[in-house]
Order: sequence, then structure tokens, then C-alpha cells
Amino acid sequence: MRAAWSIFTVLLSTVLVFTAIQSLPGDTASRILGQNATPEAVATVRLQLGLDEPALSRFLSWLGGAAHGDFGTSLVSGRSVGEEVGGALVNTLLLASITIAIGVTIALVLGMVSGLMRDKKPDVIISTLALIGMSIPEFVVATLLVLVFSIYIPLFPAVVLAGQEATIAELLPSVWLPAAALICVLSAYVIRMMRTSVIDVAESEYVRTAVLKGNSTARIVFKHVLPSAMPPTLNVIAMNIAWLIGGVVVVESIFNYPGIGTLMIRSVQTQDLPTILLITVLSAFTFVICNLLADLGAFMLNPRLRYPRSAV
Amino acid sequence: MTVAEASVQTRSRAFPRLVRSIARSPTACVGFGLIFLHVLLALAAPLLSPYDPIANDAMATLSNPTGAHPLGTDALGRDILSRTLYGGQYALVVSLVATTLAVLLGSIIAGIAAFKGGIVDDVITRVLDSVLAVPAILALLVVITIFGSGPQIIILAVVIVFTGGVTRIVRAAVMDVLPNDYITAARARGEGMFSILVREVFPNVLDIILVEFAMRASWVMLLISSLSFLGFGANPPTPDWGLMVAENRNLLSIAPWATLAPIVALATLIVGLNLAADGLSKSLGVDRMKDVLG
Amino acid sequence: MNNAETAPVVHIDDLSVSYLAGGRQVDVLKNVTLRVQSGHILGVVGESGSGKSTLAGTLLGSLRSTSFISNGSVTVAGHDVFALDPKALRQFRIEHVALVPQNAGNALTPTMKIGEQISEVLHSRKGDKKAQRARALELLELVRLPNPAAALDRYPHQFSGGQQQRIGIAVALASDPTVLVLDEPTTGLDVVTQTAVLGLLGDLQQTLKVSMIMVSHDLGVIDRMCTHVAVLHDGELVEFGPTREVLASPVHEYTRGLISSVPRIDRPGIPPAAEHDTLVQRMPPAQSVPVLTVTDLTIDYRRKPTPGSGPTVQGVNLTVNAGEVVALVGESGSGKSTIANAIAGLQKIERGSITLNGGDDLSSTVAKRSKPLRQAVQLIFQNADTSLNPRKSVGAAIQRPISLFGIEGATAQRALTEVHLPESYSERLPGQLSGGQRQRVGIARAIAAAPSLVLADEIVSALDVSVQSSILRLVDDMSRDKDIGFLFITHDLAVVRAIADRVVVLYLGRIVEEGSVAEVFSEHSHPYTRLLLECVIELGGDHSTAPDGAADEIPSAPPEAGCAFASRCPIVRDVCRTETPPTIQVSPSHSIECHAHPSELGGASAILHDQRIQL
Amino acid sequence: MAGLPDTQNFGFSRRQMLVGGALAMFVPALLSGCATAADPNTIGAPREGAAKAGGTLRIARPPASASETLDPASSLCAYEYLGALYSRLVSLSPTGELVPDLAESWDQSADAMTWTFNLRSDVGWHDGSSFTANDVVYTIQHILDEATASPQAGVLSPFVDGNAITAPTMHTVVFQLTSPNAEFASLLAGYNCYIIPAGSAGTITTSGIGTGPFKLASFSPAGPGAVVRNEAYFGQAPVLDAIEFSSIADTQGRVNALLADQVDFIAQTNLDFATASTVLASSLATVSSVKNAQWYPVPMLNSSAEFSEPDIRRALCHAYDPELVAKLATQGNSTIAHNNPVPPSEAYYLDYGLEYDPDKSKSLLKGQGLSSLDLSIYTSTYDPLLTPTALALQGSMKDANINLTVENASADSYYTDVWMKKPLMTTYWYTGRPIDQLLNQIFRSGSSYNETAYSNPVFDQTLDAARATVDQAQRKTLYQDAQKILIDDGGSLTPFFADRLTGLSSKVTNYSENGFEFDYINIGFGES
Repeated sequence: MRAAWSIFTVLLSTVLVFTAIQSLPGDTASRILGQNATPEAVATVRLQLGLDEPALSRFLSWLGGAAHGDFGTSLVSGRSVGEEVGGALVNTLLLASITIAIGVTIALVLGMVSGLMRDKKPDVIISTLALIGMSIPEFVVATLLVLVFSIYIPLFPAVVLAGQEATIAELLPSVWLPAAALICVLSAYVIRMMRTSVIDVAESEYVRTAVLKGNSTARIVFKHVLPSAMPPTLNVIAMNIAWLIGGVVVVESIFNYPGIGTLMIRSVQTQDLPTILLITVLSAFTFVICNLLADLGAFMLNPRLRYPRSAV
Repeated sequence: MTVAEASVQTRSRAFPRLVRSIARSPTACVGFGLIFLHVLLALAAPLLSPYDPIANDAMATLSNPTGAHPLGTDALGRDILSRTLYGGQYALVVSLVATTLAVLLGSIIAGIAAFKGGIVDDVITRVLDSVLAVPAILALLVVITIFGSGPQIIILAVVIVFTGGVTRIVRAAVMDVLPNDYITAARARGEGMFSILVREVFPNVLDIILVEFAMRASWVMLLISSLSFLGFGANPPTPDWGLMVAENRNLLSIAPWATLAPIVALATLIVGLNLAADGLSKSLGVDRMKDVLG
Repeated sequence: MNNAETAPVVHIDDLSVSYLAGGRQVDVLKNVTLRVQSGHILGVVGESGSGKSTLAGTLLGSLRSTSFISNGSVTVAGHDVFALDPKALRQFRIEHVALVPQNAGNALTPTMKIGEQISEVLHSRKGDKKAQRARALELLELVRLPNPAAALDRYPHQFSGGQQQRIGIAVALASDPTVLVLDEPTTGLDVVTQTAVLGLLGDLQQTLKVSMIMVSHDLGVIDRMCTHVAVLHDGELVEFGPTREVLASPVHEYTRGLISSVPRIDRPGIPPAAEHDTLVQRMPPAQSVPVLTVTDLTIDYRRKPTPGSGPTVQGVNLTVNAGEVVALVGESGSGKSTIANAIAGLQKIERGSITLNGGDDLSSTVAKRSKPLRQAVQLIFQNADTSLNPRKSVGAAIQRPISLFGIEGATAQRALTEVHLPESYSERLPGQLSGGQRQRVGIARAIAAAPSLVLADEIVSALDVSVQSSILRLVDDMSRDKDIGFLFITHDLAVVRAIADRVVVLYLGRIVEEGSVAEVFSEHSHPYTRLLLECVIELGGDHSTAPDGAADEIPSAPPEAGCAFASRCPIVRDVCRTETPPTIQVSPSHSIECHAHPSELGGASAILHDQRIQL
Repeated sequence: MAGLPDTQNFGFSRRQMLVGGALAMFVPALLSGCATAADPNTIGAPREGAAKAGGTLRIARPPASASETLDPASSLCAYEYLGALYSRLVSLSPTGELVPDLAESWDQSADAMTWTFNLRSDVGWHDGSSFTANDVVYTIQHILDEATASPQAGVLSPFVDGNAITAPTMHTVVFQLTSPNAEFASLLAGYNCYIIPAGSAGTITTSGIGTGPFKLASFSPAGPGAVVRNEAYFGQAPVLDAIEFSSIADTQGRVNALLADQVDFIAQTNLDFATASTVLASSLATVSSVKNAQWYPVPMLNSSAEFSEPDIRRALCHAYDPELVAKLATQGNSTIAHNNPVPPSEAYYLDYGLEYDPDKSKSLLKGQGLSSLDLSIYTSTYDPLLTPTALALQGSMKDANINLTVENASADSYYTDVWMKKPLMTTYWYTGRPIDQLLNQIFRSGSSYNETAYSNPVFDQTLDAARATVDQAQRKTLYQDAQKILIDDGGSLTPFFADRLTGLSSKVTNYSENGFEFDYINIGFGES
């Protein structure tokens, strides 16, 4: 049921974007051909692209292709959209996975410390940092990081010189600064959620009971608090990963990172519909998958979901 | 009692309550203080600004901070202080109008969805989920590409992008209120949906809506500045903070204030909004982190 | 460390607990001095806000984060609890004291298996998984948890409330505590379950000889369980002594008032709410003019019929006459509120008819009802906190039905006066009122619409006994003065005895018995009614013979056919599981739905006479 | 976004077109004397002197499009590779003379209708095969082929017939023109005219096989690539071992790469003065300047309602203070144009223009019944000077009661949605095209790059007459007549010619720009 709804969500968002792009002024065919296009040439290109068919049938035929893994051809580069977006996706996934792996780990630890030491010094420091992280846009963080860690102290590359086909080994040295910029923003929310969640759970009756049972602090934290504090945090992490795409656009453009964000801006500007559609599908898919994963995580952590109540 | 009476009563009570809530929380005090300061500075910008924010001065380009230009000038000789002060007007107006519209629309949709339930709720929820599934930045870029840039378009784009999230949160809050017996009593009296929403439900989710507003406003501000930075937002020579950063970031080493001033302004305003949201949610007893899920 | 019988195991000395509010020190406990001898059971009784739970917490060295000890000390098993450093406090908690919390459902960690939650307390068997498991199993057997071996690997939510409470007790006992602190251990449980849990606790105390401190608001429970009682009022200890002595001859006037406010089955009438009140005997209306007639009401929550279960509510017939208070009684899940919602038009009905004043049709939902019909049926709710819009003034809340229905001559002020609240309260917000006052406003709002029928859903169950009495008096007044028919929904038989004219007993959405209060409480009764009556813990009763709590669980859904009570019935026969029970008309005003021969149904009064000693 | 790639949506890539006619009139890199720069000793003075042999030069460039190609004739060619990979028949010396490249010598008939080129016989392609006259014939035919859609086709096709190119010997090519053209040879120095192997149209897009000083090592469209030294190069051997290219869309990103020492040279990035100051502030990098390398017109679309009236166009030309605008937009790194699009260095330059005169501007408006004028001016981050120019004009025109609203358009669609569509916008061209090409291509009625939609039969006739005139002095008079018509008729608002500021590593030595191209042979790294 969840899966069906998820697919529906992905489809609907694709329809929305498709409709929106359809309403763009100007005709893709004449854009491709440029100023001096003759009406005959425009007509020919329209025919080639199938632009003279009604929007619905074009969408359906795109959908038919998509179902078989054929997402069409980029109107700009003439390459297979699948290949082009795929290449960018792999790069963005590298950036995202590093960001998530480091960011989430740091955030969970800091959030936990903050929540457990509520209103004490470490909490105040961590909470303030998180607040600042939430309040400074990615482009500022990225700009400052470049200035400090590439130009003043040349530790990391300022931009990515490798192209879309770069191997992971080639990209790896350049991935740290963009990742750091994203981590700053991503972890702020996760820290806060983890803190709130830990505080909530720590105030619960069962944690009080666990304390009164004479349990050690470590046992209370890891056995009684964390399993219940995690699911809401997982949700926030899921939402943040979906949001990461927004930050990725800005950060990738600053670092010349050959990923989905760069491709997204370019294809919106050139109204490269097939590329935009595939990016939309992927983003919506990410959104849905992240939510499903968070639910799955909550399911694994929460026995109430794992074992629906039944008579004993 | 008429609707007007009811709302007057609600308002007359809600307002001092809100003020008390703010006063109770030091966090909220600082937050609202920062916001108030920004509003004040933005309103007083014409009085405080030493120069026209868009006036070029060929004789004073890239000036260092001096008595004449306390924060220096940019590459066109425009006074950074004046531009930063006026920048608040643009940031506040655009993001507050956009947020207000998004929160209002989202709350109404949320009220209807939660109250009607069943298929209406399902459809609304699913459609909004789909909007949420499209990354905000992509949606914004598409809207701006379709309609062009300009404040109205940005407001429209933000409303489209943020209404779904607001709806999600407010809907959950309304769902929490609906099972209350006073709603049951109103239903049993045979009151209509809008009457119940206006009289009984919204006054009780006002806290959440307020916190939501402060939080969204901070996001909207971040997003708008990012758009300006990417070149999709304000047109030059509009004194917009994001645009100022984009224009001057290459000069960080020679004219740092041209970049730092708008950053500081933007960051303090957003910190203010966040603190206000924090403080409000604490003293109004709203679980703010729920918002993040929207 | 077992102390001698004579030495007090708990020694609370001149204890004051306070917190700071706006720079002012507020005392939660004021100079309380108490002693508990080893093996004794001390009951701590008081109304909400009396500080009884705070007192319980101090025994474990636990205070709310904002509170502090402003005076005195607590010594348990020879340790000055608040002088212990964190490490020693931990050790103290491991060795000497354990808590059975009010709601074990909240107090058991939801993400941990039961076995582990017990094992983590078994510090002496640390590292030996097998021994821990064996001991855990033993403990679960000790608390009579069904199927204990399987239970070890289950999670808390997989158990019912009563079972969770048993598990909570097992966890508390696991560390062999010197002192067991029980904080309202049975509040929130249905009467049958409560009886079973209390029975278990009594037995355990007998075998383990553990000292107990039991906090409760329920004098009946204290009476049944405790050797000694401490009465707390407003943070002060007003009376302390052996239970029987205190209850039989209370010295302090607060204690006297408290005791006299408790409604009792064996003493019909509404108990006094204030010091100079007397017992009010309820007088049924002289004439029978039906305001509400429910015929063959069937409500089905299920989307489609599931094999093995029947509709949520089936074949319910009931009548409420003008000026009459009819009690609808049953455990949680019996469908009481569902029926009320159907009458209020908030719940679609599957079959049957509901008519008002002998003619007007109430079968449709509220949206389709005419204004006069909506006006004629009003609701009062259980939870005064949620029944009033916290953002709306009291006056506005009462005014709304008056304006909506255009009640001439009615004002919010007058309605407030009628429920004995000052007119000036109309400006207040619900948050500024006490629970009892809020409930009065709820009544005023219902009465202001000038209804002919009021549906009162558990309106006194959340209130302290003295407030409860005053509300009951108000209901009594309203029904008589305004000739309003009340459908009074409750699970509390003592309240029924106090206020109701007639009783309808509901089990899993089916009526099992109906009759006048006197008849249902004193003559032949349905086995279920009998079970309920047996489980009522009366103040001053002889608590030596408690019913067996083995079948204390109510099934989750009614059966498809036969008698709904068959699964728990002590006199069940084969026919009960297949055939709908016939109606036994005991008298013109008293009927029982049962397959048993009337003689088997005995007399409820006989039970009362045989097993209970009049106070 | 700044510097994002052009796209194929734009039929003839603007970027390529800007340099399409980098011909004889090219102004050589002025390596000194940029008086108004913040530090005259630094700007415009790249290192000179002995370069150590070898090294790999790292170049950051803006990607032209996701569908870049190595076909020199294409409008989407990745032009930074061309000079390294290919050779032309003839090329331009730093002093602007036509010098031999693949052609050892050339001749023209008396009527300038027949041109004969004698080719080198010692040249080999990178794949080892020999270069012959057939390759030349094929290349020119490929350029003229409509399917190629080469920007150079429009320049050559009026007088070159593809079927009238012959190769009498293996190393001789003869062009039989359809109409006389005395400057035909110089038109073959355009970078679209790099010679490719015969029959390679299908493969040249990625193979990059040429006869140039470097061989292709790798290439990906809008991505990184590299070339390595061609040991078999027929000319002077290059200093460098290899050149690595990377694509960076964001201008600031390219500058950052330079400052972080990730690249040695940022191609096609005209730094604004402020950025140049930032670059100069770094010990790693420096800035080179090319005098008057770009001109910044503000075309007024004659076909629009706003500018159909010549007096209005004139009013705008008189309305701004060029000194002020030039100072603001370029910090003085420019030459005032007085609304004449022909650069002062042009041999046929007419020293005439419309001067700053706000009163005249107002009276011209008044003549049209206007007391003030509200207009939108479009700009973009495509080039760093466009927005400052627009803002400077906005400020300066206020005194003449002309109120400009600056509209920022997306850089990527700027030349599709704004250029030649919006009535008023800022744009730029590279200087260095011959005056004939300049005036014909950009101002003649109906010409494809007529960005002002200017149409004046008298102007067109004057241009035709000039072309047909053999006598140089007479021709000069005619071209100057044309300039006068153009200026007075108010076709183009041209505030200034700007110097191009290029950022490069301070390790780089012997950098010299040749119009839109730089010298691949001598550039190298200093001795430390």
C-alpha cells in the first residue's frame, strides 16, 4: 500500500513538473534551431521531437519509455538522458553519501550529548552552533570555506576540475569542501531533532523508571533512551536528505561539482524537458525512498510497529 | 454571537497572551528583539542611510570603511551601509508576504483536509506530498523560468513550494484538536465546517501556526537569498542581501564588508526568526521539531 | 539488610519539598513525618494536588527537576536517601527500593523485551543470561502472567493494561526490594482487573513480607490493602494511623469529609460534598414520559464483516424518561460512548431507530437534523479539560448554543448561576478554573440550550470524590427542576447507585441487564453484573474474599453469535456460544439477557449480605 | 548564472561569432601602459623571459555547451582546443600581418577573382597520414556545407563556391571566386577555417586530428580534456609538454581555481576590475590586459516601438556621460567610443561621435513631445561588465530625464531571449574584425547579426560602393561616410571599448593573446 502510494506520488510530481514546463513560453523546437530557423525547419524538428502531438500523448509515450528505462534524449546534448543524468547522479550520490555519513554521525552524537546535558555548557554551545548552522545559507558557508580552506590555507581544491565522467578517485579530493558546506546545514536540523527527541524520551515515565531501577547511565542512554529517540530523528534525516537536493544545487554550482544540481540548473535554463523530468522522477523517488527508509527504520526500532498487538 | 464578535474576542485575548508568552521566554525576547530591530532598521532605512542605495559613485569605488562610507563601497561606488539597510526592506517584505500567504493558504487547506477527512483528505494529502516531492529549488526554478523573476513571482513561487509543508504541519495540529470534546460539542450543535474551524479549531492551533510562520519565514528568507545568489531573484541594482553577496563575494579579500554586511544582516534576521520560533514554541508548548518534518 | 520487625524501615522526618515559582517558594510537602514498620503496608491517600506522588518519589530519592528538599530527611532501610552520592544512590535503588508506577504501560520501555527489562535489575546474576532468564520467568509466574515463558520475548505493548501492571510488579520485585513503592497501581484499570491486581499484591505481600507504600486516591483500595493509612491534604499530613481506626473514626475533619464523600453501593444516595451536606436520596420522576427511545440499535465499526466477530453495538433497546437519570454501565470497550454518539448524531447507525419525545426521528446524523432536534439533545463530557475550548471565555462557550438556537430569555450569566458559579466567571478562560468548575461550565453549556435529553459521558470519573458529589447533586437538581432526561454513562457502580433511577448494563455492545437501580443491585442479576458488583471495592467492606482475576480480560471484539459474555462467564454452557440469550423478565421493570435459569442467577443482594460487613 | 555555457538553442553560437572575424584588424596585446589600472606595474604585465622547457599548463574554461565538438567549423566548437590541435592555411602575426601557416605562399589574380595557395609538403596529420591539398578543399567545402551550419559559411558563401575549389597538384589549392575580393586570404585566418582531414566530418567532432602543435589526449564535451605535444609538428616546437583543460561554468569558480592554484590560466574570462584586483592581491596569480579588446554596445532595437524614431536614439546617445560610465564600468580600463562602434585603432576609423549633452538629449525628447522617458535595460551575468555598464548608464541618464529599469536576465538564455528581442540591452563584441565585415555583418539591413535591426538603404549602398572600390583612399572615404551615417542615425549606443583583463598564474611566462586566441607555442613556465 505504501509502495503504491509512493509510486503515485512520484508520478504525480512528474505530471506537475511536466505540466509546468509545458506552460513555458516559447517553443522548444525554435529554441533548438535558433534565430534563423525557417518555419519548415521548425516544423521538421517539431515532428522529430513529437512536439506536435498533444501533451497528454507525449507524456504517456514518455511514461511508456520510462517504464522500460528509456527516459528519452536530451534536447541539448542529444545524448541519452538516462546516461547523462545517471553520470551526474553517481557524482551527486558520492557527495551525498559522504555528507550523510559524516553529517548524520556528527549530528547524532552532538544531538545526543546536547539532549542529555540539557542546559549545561556543552548543550548551550552545540545548540548555538546548530542555530547558526540553520541561519546561514549554504552559499555563504561554501564561499567562506573556499576562501579559508582553498585560497588562504590551500588544503582543498576550490573547484572540481574533473567532469561528469570522473572516477570516484578523481572526485574524492574535491568532495570534502562541498560536503562540509552541506554538512553544516544538514546536521543543524538533525542535531536539534535529536536533542529534542532525547529530551522528550528522557522525560518519559519509562526512563524515570529505568533510572529508579538503578541502571547505569550508559545503559539508560543506549538501551532505554536511544531506541525511542531515533525514529523521529530518522524522519528528520529523511526529510533533510530530500532537502539536500536544494543545497546541492547551490553548493555544486559554487564548486563546479559535476552533479545533479548543476545539471538541474542547466536543464531548467535550457528547458531540456526530458532531463528535467528524469531529475524530477529521481528527486521525487529520493523523497519517497527516504521517507520509506525512515519508516522502515522506525519500524525496526519500534516493536509496536513490528509486532502489532495481539492477544497473548 | 457573530463571527466578528467571536474573532474579536479571540484576538483580544490571544494578543496579550502572545505578548506574555514572548515576555516569559528570554529566547523569544532576543528573537523578537532581533526581528523588531530589523523591521525598525528597514522602516528607518530612508532616514538612516547616508546615500541612495542604488546611486553609483565613480569617484568612490571600492572604498574602505571611512567616515563618509562607514562600511565602504562596492565596485560601483554604492554605499554598502545604505544597501544593507535597504536590503532589509526587500528581504522582509518579500519573505513575510510570501510566508504569510503560504501559511494562510496552508492552514485553510489543512483545516478543510483534516475536517473533511476521508477521500478529500487523502486527495489533498497526496497532491501536496507530490508537490513536496519535487525539490523546492527545482520548483522555484521552474516557476521563475515560466513567469520570469520579480518580487510577485518569487512570492508566488514560495507559496507554491511552501504551502504543502505548512498544510502537513497544520493538518496534524488540527487533527490533534478535532477529537477534543468541545469540537464534538460544536459538531453536535450542528455547526458548519467553517464555523467550527474559525471558532473552535484555529484559535487552538494558532500557537503552531505562529511557530510555523516564524520557522517558514526563516526558510523562505534563506531560499530567497539563495535564489538571488544564483541569479534568479532580485534584479540589480535592487539592494538585496543575496544579490549583494553574489555581486561582491569575489571581493571578499579587498572589500570584505560588501559581502560580510549582507551576510551578517541576513544571518541575524534568520537567527532572530529561529529564536522567536524556539522561544514561542517553548512558551506556547509547541513541539517545534515536528515542523521540520513538514 | 533486613531490619527487625520493630524498627521502622521507612522514616520520613519533618520532610518539606518545595519548588520556586516566580521567586517564591511553594511547598509541595509540608513537614511530613511518617514511619513504616517492616512488613507493613502504608496507604497514602489524598486528592489531586495533595503531594502524595511527590512523597512516594522521595522514598526512591527522586524529585522533579525543579523541586528540592527544603527541610527534613527521608531514611529508607537505614540510608538517608537525599544524602547519598549518585553512585551510592544507584546502589541504594538496586538493593532496597523499587517502584510500581501508576501506569506500567508508560513505565515499561517500549523498545525492550520484557525479559530484558526484568533481567537488567537482576544485578546479582549479572552475566549469567540463563540464570537471569530463569529468574525472570519465575517472577512472571509469581505475578500470574498468563503464558510467562513466551512473555519474556515480547514487548510491553503486546500486553493488556492489567498484564502490563503485573509485569511492572514483576520488574519491581526482581531486585528483592526492602520497600516497594506503589504509585496508584490500579488507577486506570477496569474494576475487574483492578480487583485481580490488588489480589495479587495482597498475596505477594503475604508471601514476600515486603514493606509497601501505596499511594492512592481511592479509599476503598486503601482500606482493602493497607495496614496503615496516611491522609495528605495540601502537602500536610492530616491523619496517620492504622487503616481501620482511621476509617472508622477519623479525627481530622478533612478525613471525615473525604470518607463521607465516597459513594457506596451499600448506601444509596448522593454523598455529601461539603461538611454540612447530608446524603441526598434520589427520587425517580413520578410519571414516565419517554424523551428518548432507542430500539434495536446496531452500530458496526467494521468496514466489512470479519468472521468470528459481530457488530460493535447490537440490538440495544433503551428508554430515558423526562426527569429520569438512566445509567449506562460497562467496562471500557463496552460501547457506552458509541451509543451516546449515535444518539447525539455523531455516529452513523447500521440499524434500529432512535426517537425523541416519542416521535421525532434521531436516526440521522447531526447534519440532517433540524435545529430544534439538535437543541433538544445536549452533551456533557468526561474530561472537563477538553470539553471547553481553552481559547474561548466561559461566557462565550455558554453563549454559543443560546445564540445558535435562539433560546429566548437565556443568558450565559443565568446559566452560570444555575450551576452555582458566580456570574463574573463568564469572563474567565477555562484554564483559570478548577476541574470541578469546568465541569459545571460544561453542564451550564448543555443546560443553556434548554434540552430535553442530556447525554452525560463519564462526567464525574476524573474528579475527586468531594467534587464528584457536588456534580452529582447538580445533575440531580437539573433533572428534577428542568425535567431533563439524563443518559448517564459511567463505569462506576457506586456512582450509579448514587444518582441513577434505572441502570442499563452493557457488555461488548450488548445489553445484558436492565432495571431499576434497586432491582439490579439487589435481586437476581446477570453473571456479568454480578462480577462487576463483586469487584467493587467498598470502603469498609470485608476484603478477605476477592474474586479470582483469572478471566480479567475483556475480549477485543464481540463474538459473531451467542452471548457476548460467554468467554468469561462462570456458568457458561454450550448454548451460550451459539444462541443469542433470551430475555428473562424478572419484573416488569427488570430484565436479564441470559441462557441460565433465573434461579442460577442468584441475587446480587445475597452476595452483598453474605460477603460484606456493613460499616 | 555567470558564465554558464551557451547552448545549441542559439543557432549560431554567440560566443563563436564574437570572434568569428578575428582578422587583420586585430589589435595586438598591449602589454604595458594601462595607465588607469590600480597598479599599472602589475596589471597587463605578464611575465616575459625564458621559459623552462616542458610543463603542463592547466586551463580553466567556460563550457560552450553540453554538446561541444572539436569540429572547428561548428558553432559549438570547443575553441580553446583548436589552436593547439589544428593549423590554418594562413594566420595572423602578433602585429596583425598575414603569415604563412600550412600555406607557404599565395597569389591572387589581377581581378582578385582567382587565389592560389601553395601548401607545405612536409606536414603530417596526428594519425600519421600526410596533409594534402584535398584536405583543404574538403575543409572549405565542409564549412560551406549547410549541414555544418558553420558561422564562417555566412562570411565566405557570398563569393566562394565550393565546387570552384580545385587541387591541381597535391600541394596546390586554387579558389575561383564568384565575385572579386582582395582580402579573401585574410578571411581564411578565422578559427573556423582550421584545416581538418578530408572525409573527417563525422569523426572530427571527437577525434581532434589536426596538424597543430599538440595532439588530443582526451576530450569530453563540457568536461575536462587534455592535449600533449606533437613531436612531429612542422613549425616551431611548443615549450609545453601538455595542456589540460577543465570546464568551470561559474566565473567566480574559475577565479577561485586560479587563486587556489588549481589552474594556471582562465580562458575567456574577462575579469571585471574588482575581480582583477582580487586576483592581483594573490601572490599566485596576476592579470594580463589587452587594450580595447572588447566593445560594449547597447543596441537599441530600431524595429521596436521605443526606438523607431531616430531622434529618440540620438537622445539616448547624448544622454550619458561616457567618462563616468567608462570609469564605473571599467575603472578606466577602456577607451571612450563616442557611440562609434568602429575602434580608433581601425585604419578607416572616423574620428566623429555623439558627445555627452543632456540638454540636447532633452530637447530631442521634447521634439518628440516627451519630457521624460522610461525604459527597461536588460543585462546578465554573461560578461562581468554588462551589469555595471547598465547600472552606470542608469545612473548617468537620470539627468537627461531618461529613467532606466535594470532587468537581470538569465545568462544562459540571454542571447536567445534578450539579444535582438528586447529594445534595450547590454552586450559586447570582440574587436578585431575588418571594418567591412563589422559594418556589413552587424549593421547592414537584414544581416543575420544586425542586433539593432538597423535598416538604411543609403548606408547599405555606401558599403557596397566601398567594397567595389579598388582605390584605397576612396574606399576609406566611403567607409568613413558609412560610419557617419551610422552614428548620426543613432543605430548604436556605444559607450566604450574595454580592455580585456585575463587572469593567469604568476608562474606562467610568455603569455600573449592574439585576439580571441593565445600563443600556444611560446607560453611556458618561468624558471622559478
